[in-house]
Amino acid sequence: MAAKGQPVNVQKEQVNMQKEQMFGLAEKEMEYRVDLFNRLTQTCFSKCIEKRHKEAELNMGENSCIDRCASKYWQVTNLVGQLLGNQPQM
Amino acid sequence: MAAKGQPVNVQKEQVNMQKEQMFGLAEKEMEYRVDLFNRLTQTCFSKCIEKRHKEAELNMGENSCIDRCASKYWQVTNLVGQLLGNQPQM
Amino acid sequence: MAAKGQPVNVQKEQVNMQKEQMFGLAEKEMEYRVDLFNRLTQTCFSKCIEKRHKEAELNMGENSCIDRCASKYWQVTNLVGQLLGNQPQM
Amino acid sequence: MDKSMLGDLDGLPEEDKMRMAAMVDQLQIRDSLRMYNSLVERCFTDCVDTFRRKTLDKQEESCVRRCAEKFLKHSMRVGMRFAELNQGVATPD
Amino acid sequence: MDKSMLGDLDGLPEEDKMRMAAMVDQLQIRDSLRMYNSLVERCFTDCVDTFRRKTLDKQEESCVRRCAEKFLKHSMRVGMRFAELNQGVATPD
Amino acid sequence: MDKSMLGDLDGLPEEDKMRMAAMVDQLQIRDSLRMYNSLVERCFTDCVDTFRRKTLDKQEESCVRRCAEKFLKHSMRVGMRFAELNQGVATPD
Repeated sequence: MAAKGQPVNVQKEQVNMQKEQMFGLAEKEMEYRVDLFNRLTQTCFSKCIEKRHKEAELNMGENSCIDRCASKYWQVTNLVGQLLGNQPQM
Repeated sequence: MAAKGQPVNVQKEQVNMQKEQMFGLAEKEMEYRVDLFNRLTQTCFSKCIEKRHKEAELNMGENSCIDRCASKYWQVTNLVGQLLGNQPQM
Repeated sequence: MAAKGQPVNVQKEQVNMQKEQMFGLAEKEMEYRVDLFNRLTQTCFSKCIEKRHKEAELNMGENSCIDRCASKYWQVTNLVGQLLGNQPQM
Repeated sequence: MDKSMLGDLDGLPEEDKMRMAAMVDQLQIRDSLRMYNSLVERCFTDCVDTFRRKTLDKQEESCVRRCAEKFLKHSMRVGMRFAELNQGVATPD
Repeated sequence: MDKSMLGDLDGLPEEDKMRMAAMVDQLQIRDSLRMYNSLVERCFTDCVDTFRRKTLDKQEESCVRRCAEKFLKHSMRVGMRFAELNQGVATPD
Repeated sequence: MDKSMLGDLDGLPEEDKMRMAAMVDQLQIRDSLRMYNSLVERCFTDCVDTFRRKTLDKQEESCVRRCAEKFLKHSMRVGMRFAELNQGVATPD
């Protein structure tokens, strides 16, 4: 905490911060992908799987519904991503 | 890790912790405001916007619904905050 | 940042990391319990409490519904935990 | 959320105990604030459905009050049951 | 989420100010990504209900577009109201 | 959640690679625990609707078992599709 110590501290802090930001960004990116996967999974379960749960197996109709649901969800993600990219702010 | 080192470590740790707690508190406060904004946005979208999405524009009815919804949501936040403040514990 | 410094850094980093992982694990475990408690609370409120909120008191029927709901929710947690424990992956 | 829910800090070195206690404090603060937000969202959703004015009418306001009070009582009761279940206390059907 | 929502950084020492700003940046990034995910989930849930093909049909696609546009406009409007309410601005009924 | 989902760690210095791997581990633990909680919530909500007793009846219990099994199978299937979509694999309609 000497008179000249402050700027050095600040500089060192700045370097640390850049690294922290890089790791922070990587973390947010991973969290985003996990969140996307979980929402896709929950949403397609709601859309495709019969709520009474009479069977423990997925039947053929449910399986193809899941595949199409995942594919359409992915498409919506891309579509919305394009729209957000064209936004002036977000 | 010398015999006398421990108390100094603990003391230093304590100072660091107070700073960490201050930053932690600021972080929680910001998370709270973001969470409040997002819940208000989602809730008023559900209450005011027609789900079939026939138009890309908000019509006049939707716009005034949004304004009133935001205002009422804010009021509920204050009202519940008062009730929680009067609670013996939370 | 000396030539021989790197491996020592890495080693020290490894020790720090083990400690961080221990704290990280404790944190996740606590978050898990808080999340469980909050979901149980929200779910049983939805199942047991009449939405019109005519009264500020819980009536006898609601009270016994809450007790049974909590107990059943706990059972489901254990049941699903057993099933997940027997899973090849999760 | 009750502090006892978050487990036992005995047997740790002083430094770690302090750090753990700080972590518990942080989690409690976050949880209280989230609980506040989720209580507001739920009671708003249950009680407010008309948007002809920008202030709550009497009926909506008292619905919100009752909803919040009920939720807090409910939450306390669930907390007691949760503690018992955590400790494996058997209770009659 | 608007940066001004996150409070005032004046009066802090330079080092802390930087750390606080970095924290705000991290929260904004997380919030933007979550908002993206929640927008996708909502518009998918509102607009997509048939699973006879694995690509969106024209109607679903335009529903998603309108839903997303509407949500962004809605979100901006709520943001303005939120800022006013935060500052205690009175507005007519 | 699959570890491969979280991206490539090649090319980083050893120290950062370790830190990144620890971060991935932490995220996986958190995600597994949340997934456990959300599975319980969903199957409870779908299967349990009567509160005349404090233990699950046979029907509720088998509904929960089937629900959980189905969810896990569903989740694995979505994981495969997700990986394909991430890699841009084209599949028939």
